Amino acid sequence: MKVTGLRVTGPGLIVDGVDLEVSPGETVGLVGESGSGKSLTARAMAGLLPRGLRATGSITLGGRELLGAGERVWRPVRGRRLALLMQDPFAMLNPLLTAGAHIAESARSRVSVAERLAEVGIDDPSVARRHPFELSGGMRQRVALAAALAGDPELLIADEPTTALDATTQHEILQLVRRVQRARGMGVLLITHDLRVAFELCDRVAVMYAGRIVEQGPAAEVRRSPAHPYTLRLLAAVPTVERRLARLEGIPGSVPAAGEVTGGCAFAARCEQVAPECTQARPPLREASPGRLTACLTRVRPRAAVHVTAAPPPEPGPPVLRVTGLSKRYGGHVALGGVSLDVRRGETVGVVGGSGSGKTTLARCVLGLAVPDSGTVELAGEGPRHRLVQCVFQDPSTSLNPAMSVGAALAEAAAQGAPGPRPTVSELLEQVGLPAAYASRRPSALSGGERQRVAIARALAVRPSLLICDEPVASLDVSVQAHVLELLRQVGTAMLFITHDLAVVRQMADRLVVLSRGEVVEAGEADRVLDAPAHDYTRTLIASVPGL
Amino acid sequence: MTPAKTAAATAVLLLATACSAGGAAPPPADTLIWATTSAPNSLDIAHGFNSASTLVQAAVLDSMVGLDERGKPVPRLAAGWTQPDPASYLFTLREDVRFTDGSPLTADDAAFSLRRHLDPAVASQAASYFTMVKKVEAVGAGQVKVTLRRPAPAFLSVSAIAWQVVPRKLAEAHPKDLGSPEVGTLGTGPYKVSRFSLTSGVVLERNEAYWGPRPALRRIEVKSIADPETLRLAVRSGEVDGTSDLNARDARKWTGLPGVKTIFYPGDNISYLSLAVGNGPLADVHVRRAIAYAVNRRAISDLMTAGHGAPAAALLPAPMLTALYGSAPPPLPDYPYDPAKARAELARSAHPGGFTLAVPYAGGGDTGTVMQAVAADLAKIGITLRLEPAPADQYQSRMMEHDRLGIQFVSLAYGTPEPIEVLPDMISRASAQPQGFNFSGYGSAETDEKLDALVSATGEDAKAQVTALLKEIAEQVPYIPLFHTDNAVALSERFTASLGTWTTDMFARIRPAGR
Amino acid sequence: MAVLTLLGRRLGAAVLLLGVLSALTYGLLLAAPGGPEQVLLGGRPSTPETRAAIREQYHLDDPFPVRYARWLGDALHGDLGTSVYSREPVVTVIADRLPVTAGLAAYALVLTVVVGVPAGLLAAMRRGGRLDQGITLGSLAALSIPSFALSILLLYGFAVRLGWFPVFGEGRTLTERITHLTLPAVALAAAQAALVVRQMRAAALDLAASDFLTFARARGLPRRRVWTSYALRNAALPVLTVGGLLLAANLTGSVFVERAFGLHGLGALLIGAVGQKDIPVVQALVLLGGVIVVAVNLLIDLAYLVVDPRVRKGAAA
Amino acid sequence: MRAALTAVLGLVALAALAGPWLAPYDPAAQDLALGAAGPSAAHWLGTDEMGRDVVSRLLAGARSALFWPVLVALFTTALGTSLGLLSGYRRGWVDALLMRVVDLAIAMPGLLVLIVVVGVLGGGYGWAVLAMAVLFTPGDIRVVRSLTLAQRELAYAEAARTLGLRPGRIMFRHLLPNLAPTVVANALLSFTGALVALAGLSFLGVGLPAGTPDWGLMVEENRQLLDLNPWASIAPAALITVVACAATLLGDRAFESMSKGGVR
Repeated sequence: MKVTGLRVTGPGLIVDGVDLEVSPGETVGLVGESGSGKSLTARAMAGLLPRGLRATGSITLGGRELLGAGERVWRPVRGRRLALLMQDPFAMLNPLLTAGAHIAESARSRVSVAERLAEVGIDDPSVARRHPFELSGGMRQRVALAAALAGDPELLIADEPTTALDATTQHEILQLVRRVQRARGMGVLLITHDLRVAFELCDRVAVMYAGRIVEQGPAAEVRRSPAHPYTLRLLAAVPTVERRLARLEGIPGSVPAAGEVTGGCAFAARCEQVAPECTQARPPLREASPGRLTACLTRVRPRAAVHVTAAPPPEPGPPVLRVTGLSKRYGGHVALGGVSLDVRRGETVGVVGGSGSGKTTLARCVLGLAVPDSGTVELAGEGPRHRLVQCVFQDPSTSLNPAMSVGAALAEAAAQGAPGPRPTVSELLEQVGLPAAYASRRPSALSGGERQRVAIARALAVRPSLLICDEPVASLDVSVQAHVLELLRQVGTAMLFITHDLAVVRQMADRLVVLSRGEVVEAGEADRVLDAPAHDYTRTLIASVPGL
Repeated sequence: MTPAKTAAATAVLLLATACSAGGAAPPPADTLIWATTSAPNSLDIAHGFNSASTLVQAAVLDSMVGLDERGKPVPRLAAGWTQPDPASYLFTLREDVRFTDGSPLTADDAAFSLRRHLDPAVASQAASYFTMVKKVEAVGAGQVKVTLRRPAPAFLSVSAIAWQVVPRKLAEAHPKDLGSPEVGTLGTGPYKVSRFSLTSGVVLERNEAYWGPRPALRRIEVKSIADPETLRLAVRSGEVDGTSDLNARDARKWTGLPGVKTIFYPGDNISYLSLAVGNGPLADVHVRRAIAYAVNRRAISDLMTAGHGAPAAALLPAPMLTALYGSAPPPLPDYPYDPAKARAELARSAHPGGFTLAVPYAGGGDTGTVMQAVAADLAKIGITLRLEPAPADQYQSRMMEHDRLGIQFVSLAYGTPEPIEVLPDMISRASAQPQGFNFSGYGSAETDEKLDALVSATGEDAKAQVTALLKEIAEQVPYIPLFHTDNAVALSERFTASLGTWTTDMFARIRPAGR
Repeated sequence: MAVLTLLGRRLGAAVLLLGVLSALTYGLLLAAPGGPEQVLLGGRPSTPETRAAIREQYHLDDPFPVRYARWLGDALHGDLGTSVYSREPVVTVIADRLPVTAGLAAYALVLTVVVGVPAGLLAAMRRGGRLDQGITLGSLAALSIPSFALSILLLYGFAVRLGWFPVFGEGRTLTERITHLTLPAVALAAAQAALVVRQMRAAALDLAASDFLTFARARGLPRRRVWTSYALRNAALPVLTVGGLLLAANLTGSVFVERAFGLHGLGALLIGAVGQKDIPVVQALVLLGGVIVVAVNLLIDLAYLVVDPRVRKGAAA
Repeated sequence: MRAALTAVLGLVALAALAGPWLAPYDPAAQDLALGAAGPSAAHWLGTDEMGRDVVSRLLAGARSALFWPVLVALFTTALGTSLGLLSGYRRGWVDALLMRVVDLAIAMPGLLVLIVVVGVLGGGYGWAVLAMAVLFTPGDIRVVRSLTLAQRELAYAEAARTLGLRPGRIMFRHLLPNLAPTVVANALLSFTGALVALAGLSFLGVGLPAGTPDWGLMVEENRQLLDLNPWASIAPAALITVVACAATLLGDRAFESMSKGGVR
């Protein structure tokens, strides 16, 4: 499949001149942060743009022009020649049809449903009779893959197929995709926001930014020597599970809309090595070396590695939180089965585990949002619980009340603090690195990272002695994630840091607690646990982290 | 296709399936489709003494006595009668009359048909008509003797309305539900019931064995259409041939209908205002007279009758006055419309400056219209009526309970030319009790005596006594007569009718045109 | 098993509902001024003996609990009493009228579905186009016009002016019945069809944006399959609910239309019976209304059980 | 079109407020001699059976046309929203109890109950409005409750609880503004429902007293005049339809515009 000069326009310009080629037997990664237009590129390639969006340019499959063709042309192409696998396994399957029906209805050849299921690693034939709601996310994604492959397509477009799954499942599905691709010799276009995933799986990688491709090349080379400053900075921002970085560096600013930067380099505003000519005309995607394309005018200067010696962890003080024998059941499901841990002043304790491990329930019990069935939660200090412990929640899109201005939210929070001098709104904003003028803004006028900063400010407003962070960066783009993590590092309050992402916890935690099915399977110094895991579960977790 | 076109296409599709039966062929000339606003609920006058029901009863059941066009009792099922003494009647039955099931009519049937109205277990709606009856017995094979408590000349007239004859066997078996759709009825009249349902209506077929003149119509269908406007549209479209349930005041809306004629004739009715003489300011006779002067009866009469009626001069239906006095009614105190006199009268009362009175009334219909007009008139002399609306049924119940009586608009229709059917209801003390019709509460031992005397009075004597009572009412003003309205019938031009005030058997008077 | 539990729960709720409804209505009717005497006396002058006899016969002097208990006892034995007005058994009175209202309700429901579903789908498919605007605006108007006003309009236009349809009544034969009920059904269906159009349009738009529909298209499924087993089947669920509720509403709520078209249905009966304090009839009607709502809800539940595996297997778990 | 319809609501509201000053005649002034007459220079939309000016009566009717439905909408929305919030936020036994009652009330055959209540108790719109409010409220409670259940699990609501804010403050200051689109849409839906239902009651003759300048009643009282002065009943029917249309549209629009930027 070959895409040339693809432009997608809706209310504004979204995708601006994408050229891409996928050959049989090749896995190409299309990487970009949210808003880069990568998903719409994928949808355009399947002829399935949402209503109201229009694509121009050229999309050819086997030499045949598809763009602008009618449904009559597209329908036989879809399924048989190309297939699209989407992100959300929970929404992708018809809730009223069985897994088997999904596969059978897409099949073009006489291969049994059971065989199709076996191909995606489902050996239990009874799965065919189940409905989507009876299957786990990973199973659904497998079924969807089987359905997508049932027409024996030559090209599979997989749009963030694993983002909604937890780390271990994600790893399994990715391995599955690779296996199937190799077995069938088909082309795969993998759309992802995660550079690590792309590098691990793909032969070639294209990096998208603000609706255009800024760099393209073999995965290994791009990884070794990025040819575009954006790629470089993006790589730098990705946390690693291997070691604790002294400094986490994000990219300042945010991704512009494609329509706003047509006249120059889209990255110019955030680029450290920006030159005047960068903003004068749009830099073409030029060949930097054979097989390497870049949209940067200059050679990328590798960044001087920042060698700040990590400050030695502060000597831990007395415990601010002590949890003993905490257990909680929801109906027949055991969320927590007797968990004990403590957090001392000045230290960050990471809690890791897959979905269903009970880590969020633990946080809720400590916060008082859930009442444990047994066990105790002791918080050091005087006063009501809300002055002792606060929380930063996961989803930046819901973490702030959309009906309240930033200032009002912070002022309200500050008023809940202990009597005595209370921080002002501008002090709080300053503490999280936001201008004081943001006080009058509504959450809808903030980016995800800024919202999460406000959420941190709100949590700090009561001056708690313990801060719980429940996946605070899971929904953020990599470049923003680094900023927020760095900010949290500097807070200095004792933290209970909950995450599924081992690379993130590596950067944050002094000590680590690994939860599985509501029980602590391993605990200890973070470095020790990650470098020399003692428990199988921990090892699986670590193995499933895509390496850089 | 545009939405409009789509809608049109859908409509056409619907029409195509539906239209086939829409314009049905006109029914045979001797079939009459009649409509009433309320369905006949019982074919027995004991439980269905209302216009829709009696309309059908009169076609199916014969009464012992009839009324001629001047309202005089004439023989019907009774071939004749004698009065052995002033307080008793001996009726001789017509011979060879049979019920429509073939069984012969007996004197026992006739006697029981009257006697049952006196039985509390039957709870007959006509019971008050026959309070003067002491004893009814069959004498021999063909005679019925009725003994009254005392002479009562009105007995014959009320018998013409309510002494319908049914088989004793049937009536005895169904004291409470004779005449219901389940039980039905059996009569000797010109028509027999071929179907009776509250929903699909009544179908009557000619009684081929009728003892009297052969009925002109072969088949009559009576349907009920509750909504007066839908009724009008049904007559207009020709789906219904006739109705008597139109208001004279709506004459304008009916007279222009193509292929339909409207017939008006004097109705035995009176519409009046009742003033509760026990209620606050209304206790003052000057107030009552002031109100009488202040109400513009002519305007209200015009509004309510649209020219098919007239302002009422006395508290009796016009036909009763005519029957009693001929064309020369006696002079009575009169209150012509005169706001100045009204104010003067009010000035002589205990409320010279006027007053405010809360007046409950029925939300819809004639009552609403009249009370609005009255309130507007009274406002001019300083009397404020605070109109308190209630649903018609509720208002009716309250009024019958004599709850919060004040100024009431009442419209009553009667069946006989006897003033005694009217006056005791209006001014006897017995009727001032709940469920009685004396809404003014006027009355004393003295008036009761006069009424009592009137029951047995005859001739000039009776005339003088009625005059005296009317005069008293006009002077004391417990009631303000407002208007009489004509009865109205709308009838397809395919039929002709000869109708009069005392017509009870309407269907017998309608025949196909041109025959 | 799931069905039995569902039935059991519904039955319990139904008994409670009917109990509350009947007690409330009975209380209301007794609390209001006046009684059935007006009807029994025919609004005529009456004798004290008659009045006393009536009060005795109808137990009008007993206190509320006694009267209600008597009614309830009879009702539980299947005896709903006799109409005060027509002196027929209540069951007969209602059975006489049910076919009219049921026919009307069913006819209206058919119109609603036949017009509403395609129109809603069409509007969603042509979203933002002129057809969509037309349908949306039309449904808005249909939703807003009171059914009685529409009845009058239809009556005057199609029955009187054009003479295509009869003005009143319900007809006897099947064809007659259909002819007679067409205009009333249209008047009754207009607002409901509008509701269904809106519902259907929204559901279809949701569907069009749903991943599973896109995924189905991405697999190159034939258009018919996408429409039937994806779009229609999923959109059917909300429409099913609305349709059921509309049917229940029609059976109890066709009052206006019945009145305007001179139909002798349950609605007209209710209005009359309430006015006449015909307590047995009102009680039976209210109970019937309750039963219909319960039954329809049950049917909807059962339909869900059939259509939606989540409910089916969820109930089993 | 939309702007026009919305303008209509404004005009009707204006008429409701300033009707008495705008009306060319006293809406109750009768001219029995004139009776029902078609439009003329003196009476733009003619007169009704009692010679009353139709325009003046329409203006006077605007007040009751808006007042009662607004009353129903306010009552329903206030009660439905508070109880829905309480039930959804508090859960537990309050929720269980309320939901039982709501289930029961929703299963009531609504129009039937309305007719029985109004037919039996009568007395203007008072009982009708109360009955309607009681019938409409459970639906609102259910909708608001389900939204509350969803909102209370969102991070901002949890954050508010973590901050130790009082439940009342969380419910009304935090959750309520985010339910606003639905609450407003519900309120307008109740308004439309009440408007049409009250007009219907008038049509059945169980609503307001005869002669009250009320749109529904005017349609009913004057429809017999279709041959003499059709405007006397067509105009109020059209007004009811247009106002209901405008309110529905406004509800749709408010919902759309307020939903933007909110947590959905």
